[in-house]
Amino acid sequence: MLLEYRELTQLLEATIETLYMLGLSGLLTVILGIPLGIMLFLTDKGQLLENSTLNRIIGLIVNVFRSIPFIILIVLIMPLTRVIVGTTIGPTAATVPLIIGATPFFARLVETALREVNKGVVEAAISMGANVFQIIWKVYLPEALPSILSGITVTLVALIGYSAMAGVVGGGGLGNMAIVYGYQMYNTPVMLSTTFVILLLVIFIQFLGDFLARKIDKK
Amino acid sequence: MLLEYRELTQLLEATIETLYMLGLSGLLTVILGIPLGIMLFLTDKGQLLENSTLNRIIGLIVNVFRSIPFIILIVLIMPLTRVIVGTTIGPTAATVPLIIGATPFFARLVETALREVNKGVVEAAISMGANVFQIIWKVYLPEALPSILSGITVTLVALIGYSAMAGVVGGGGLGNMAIVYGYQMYNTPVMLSTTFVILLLVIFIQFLGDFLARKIDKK
Amino acid sequence: MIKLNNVQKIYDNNKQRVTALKNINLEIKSGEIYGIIGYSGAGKSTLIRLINMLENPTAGEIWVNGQRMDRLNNEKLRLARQKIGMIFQNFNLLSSRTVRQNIAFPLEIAGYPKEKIDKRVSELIKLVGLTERADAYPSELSGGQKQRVGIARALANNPEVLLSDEATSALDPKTTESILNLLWEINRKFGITIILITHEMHVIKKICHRVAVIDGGEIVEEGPVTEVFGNPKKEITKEFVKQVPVLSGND
Amino acid sequence: MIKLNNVQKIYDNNKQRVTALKNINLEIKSGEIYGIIGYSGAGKSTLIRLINMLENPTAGEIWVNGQRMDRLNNEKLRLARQKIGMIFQNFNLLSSRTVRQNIAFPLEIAGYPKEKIDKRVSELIKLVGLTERADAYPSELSGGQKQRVGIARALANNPEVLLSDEATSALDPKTTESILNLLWEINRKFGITIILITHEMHVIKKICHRVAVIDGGEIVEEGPVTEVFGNPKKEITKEFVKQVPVLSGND
Amino acid sequence: NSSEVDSTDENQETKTELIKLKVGATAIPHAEILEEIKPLLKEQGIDLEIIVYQDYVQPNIQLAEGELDANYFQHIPYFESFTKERGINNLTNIVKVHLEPIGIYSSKIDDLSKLKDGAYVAIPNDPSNMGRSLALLEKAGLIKLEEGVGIKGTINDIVENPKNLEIILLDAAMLPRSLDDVDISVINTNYALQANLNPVNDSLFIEGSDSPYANVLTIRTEDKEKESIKKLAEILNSDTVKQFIEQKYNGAILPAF
Ligand SMILES: Nc1ncnc2c1ncn2[C@@H]1O[C@H](COP(=O)(O)OP(=O)(O)OP(=O)(O)O)[C@@H](O)[C@H]1O
Ligand SMILES: Nc1ncnc2c1ncn2[C@@H]1O[C@H](COP(=O)(O)OP(=O)(O)OP(=O)(O)O)[C@@H](O)[C@H]1O
Ligand SMILES: [Mg+2]
Ligand SMILES: [Mg+2]
Repeated sequence: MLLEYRELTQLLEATIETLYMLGLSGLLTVILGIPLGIMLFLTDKGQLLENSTLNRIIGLIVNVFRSIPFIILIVLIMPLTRVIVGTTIGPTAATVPLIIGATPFFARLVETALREVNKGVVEAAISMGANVFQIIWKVYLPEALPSILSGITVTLVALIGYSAMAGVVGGGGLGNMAIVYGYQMYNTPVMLSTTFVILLLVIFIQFLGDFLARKIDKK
Repeated sequence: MLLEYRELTQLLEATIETLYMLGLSGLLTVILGIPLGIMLFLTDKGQLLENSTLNRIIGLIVNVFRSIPFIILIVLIMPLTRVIVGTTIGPTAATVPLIIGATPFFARLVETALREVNKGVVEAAISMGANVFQIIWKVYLPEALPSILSGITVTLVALIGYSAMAGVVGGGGLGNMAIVYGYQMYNTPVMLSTTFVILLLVIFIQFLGDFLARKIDKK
Repeated sequence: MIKLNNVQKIYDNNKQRVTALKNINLEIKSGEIYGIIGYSGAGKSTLIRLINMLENPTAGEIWVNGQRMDRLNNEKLRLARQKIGMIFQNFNLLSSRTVRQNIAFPLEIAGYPKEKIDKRVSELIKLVGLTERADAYPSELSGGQKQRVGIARALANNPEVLLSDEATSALDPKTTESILNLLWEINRKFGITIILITHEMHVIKKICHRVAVIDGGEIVEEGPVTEVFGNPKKEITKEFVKQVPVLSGND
Repeated sequence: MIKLNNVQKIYDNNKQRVTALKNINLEIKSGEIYGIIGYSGAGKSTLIRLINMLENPTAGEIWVNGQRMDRLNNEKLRLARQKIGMIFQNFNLLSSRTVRQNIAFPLEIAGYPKEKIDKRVSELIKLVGLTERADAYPSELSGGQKQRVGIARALANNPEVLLSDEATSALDPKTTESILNLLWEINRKFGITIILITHEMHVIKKICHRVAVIDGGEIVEEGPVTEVFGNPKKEITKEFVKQVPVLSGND
Repeated sequence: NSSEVDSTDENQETKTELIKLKVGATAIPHAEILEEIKPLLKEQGIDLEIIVYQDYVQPNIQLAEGELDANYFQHIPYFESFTKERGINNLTNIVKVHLEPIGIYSSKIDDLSKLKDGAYVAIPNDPSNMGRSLALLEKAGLIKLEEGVGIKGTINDIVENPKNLEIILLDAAMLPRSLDDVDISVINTNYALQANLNPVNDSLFIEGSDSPYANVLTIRTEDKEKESIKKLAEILNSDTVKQFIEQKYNGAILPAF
């Protein structure tokens, strides 16, 4: 597995691009996905903010964005991307569809995690006169944190997969390098070395996620 | 949003292809992912079959398959696909990489679900002299079933997304139709109508998943 | 202070209808310690869960402190609940918080400043004898230790009403005694109203002013402890009183 | 039958080392009903969890029925455990199973045929008075009802040893009485060995042959109930006995 | 009108035993052209199955391995470098069908001389189009590539870039969509057409008819003499196809025979 010097610097660059896209989109996916997942869960039947209309609307939005094939999503939200980032191409622009694609997915994982929180503990908080915000912040989130962390891990890894398609809009990154320079140009060393770097990244994320989840789990 | 007659029949065909790929790959992903997830969980530290070597090996395999960009995965496992399906093109052949791509992902969700099972209940089963198989079958799986069901829902929706890339090996399907005939051919009605059908599919899957999870949850 | 008018509670989950409470009428005065006894499944827990509206009554009125609880809007209900402490039959501690943090929980909710919380929590931890286990998580505690955390938590915010669902069931006699003394003292000093479910008749004997006997979702006998225990009318009450041989002598 | 030699148990989770049991020596004969009392956190639950190896001893030997439990391989341990029933302090019922299915659980594990399971389960449900709630899920049960399911489940497979961790703490006196009678009867008829943690001294009085007092992880006093309760030597034992005014008269 | 064709197809299918040909193609214009000749082939006893690919690698591999009978998606330089790189030697291309000149477009400037220093230049990210675009940029005098890289050129092969152009790689179909975000784009004709750009009027610079990039029908060498393949090749070079290309693509795609 021998890479030319040029390919090595390209690999480094692609790694940085991937880290950049992953960091930015991961962060925003988590920031947006948690409230969305909370809303999905809390407006559901029998929950604190039960509201079937709102629940259906949020559910629909989430499903719409999960339904659109990623490339089509890129195209459809171009106007939005241009408003937010100022351009529709490049790594930063690629994060917009990444975020919009991953957030609904992550929100579903958050929803599942919250559903597992012991009902009795929530009742205890209610009986103390906690408001909804406090119940979310002091009960649901900390109690579901190990599961949410697992969800973040899974989402980050999925984002790495998605980001391979960022090449479509000039986002670059490891996945794109693997596909264009490795697969399409039939350069096996490039294909394997990029995949290897992705693997290292995945292992690192998984390790960190597992480590934190275990550390945090006091059940 | 007007489709020509030809496009309508194509849409129908693509829907059938997607349903076929989704059904086959979904079924096999669940069948393979549950034992894999169980193994991931049970060989972990402090669990029933604690075995750090095995855990690391399984974890690595899972991570490897999650690391490979999907298109590259398709190419890499072509020899395997040919052995199993007899050909590397067409919807059936496309299910092989779909399964291999989705199984590790689903296995992680299963792992997370099992981690949430009340430890006391597992202890009760242990104290009765249940063997590992019984503990899995009669405690872990039924107790984690609502979460596992949510995981299946998320995985099926993700599979629909992956299957859009099945076009690479002539798998067809809705996602591919949206990309080739909608995106590449600049046919907005096709793009929107295929996405709409995918949306209907996603909503149906989500509805069914939620319904069953709620019905089954006795906590 | 607390008044229940014709309260009814039916659990209905398709498969089976369970009438947990039927036609409950009850009045508890401010500063009273009110005992509730009854067979397992009689409806005791349901009854006290109605008082802070953890369950909605199927019919009837629930008054606490002059407020009709089942008619309050969310915000008012929340504020009303902050004045009602509750000890749960199965503890319901936050698994992600240590003993100290669990006890601080209601104080955080009520918005106390950090130093005040710390001070009050340390006080309570000492009171329930958990100083050594203050930084342990619930999963590392014994049954009785968890229960004591639950007690400390319920008392933290100096509630006006305390709902106690078998608060001493997992405690040894000595610890039970000290907890009862604690409750009794709080009641005397601060006039807190206490509603107490228990299966230990000596607990009723020791600190309750009045007692109600619930059977099959109905209050079958009710009155001052001395009266009800001294001269039980119903068969079930006699059954209970029989279990307290201490009574005849010790009171 | 059951023998503990120099058993020690330390919980060590980085932050804090808790010595739950130190140097426990104990012998319980076949067919005995053995009571364990002690303050909250003394180590009672830990002790009985060592007997069926739910906890590993940090040091010492654990013998049950002539087998060294802490040295058995998985398969043998499994078979040994099938003969040890356990009632948990916090019930540990399967939330996905109804009352009936929970009680059937150990029988399924032991591999009984369906009809036999059905018959035995119906019998047990009747025994613990849950006929009407047989198809309810644990989340729909009252505290005492859950506890009764736990009791029925522990007895289902006719164990040779029964480990009972505060099995009647959530039960009213009458139900407690009937459960105690049940245990007593099983003990007499089938010679089952019972180890019983309780905070209710009258339970010890009523059915135990011998009793051990644990304090701070050590057995401080041990012997036949009449002896220990009649002539308590240690301060702590006196403390406990004091709580049973019934004793002097009723025995 | 295609629906009518379909229904007559079915009638015929019941009568005669058809020879099946599986042909891999990319969507536009290849699959469209093949679609057009489907009825003609049917008359000759050939049932054409078109498999549409999103990807430029698989059609050759599938063909070499016998999963396909022919493919029609690539131009000669791509075919040559692909087969050479992968050591595939059982493929031949038999007929040139059409030419899709690649061109430079812009929504910001109307002449290449107005291109600013440090301008953004978008080109396709698939290797075959990338090399071709770089060659075109070289031809337009914007950059200089390393000697002899030919079609294999990548951005790494740029040796002179006097205007410090920022080259951005995009999915070919994305190029017209992001015209507003760059200064100039190198766009394949098919995508330009679909985006309502007129290659003849709107391009700032375009490949001439001397372009070596004619799209060809590729088959396995051993099938060269097969009757059905010959018929397919023949019809692809027929007047019907010529007329179809000229009418449908309005001069943006040129017949190459
Ligand atoms: N997993 C654990 N990690 C750390 N400490 C523990 C753990 N489990 C129990 N302990 C501690 O060990 C001691 C003995 O606990 P144990 O549960 O045996 O008490 P107990 O006698 O059953 O008390 P109770 O009557 O309150 O149930 C307690 O101080 C408890 O906090
Ligand atoms: N969520 C529920 N759904 C259905 N039935 C319920 C539910 N909760 C309680 N019940 C039933 O209502 C009745 C009263 O329950 P409750 O918990 O009030 O009893 P309790 O008097 O507190 O008994 P215990 O002393 O055993 O705790 C019981 O028969 C119980 O099974
Ligand atoms: Mg109760
Ligand atoms: Mg205990």
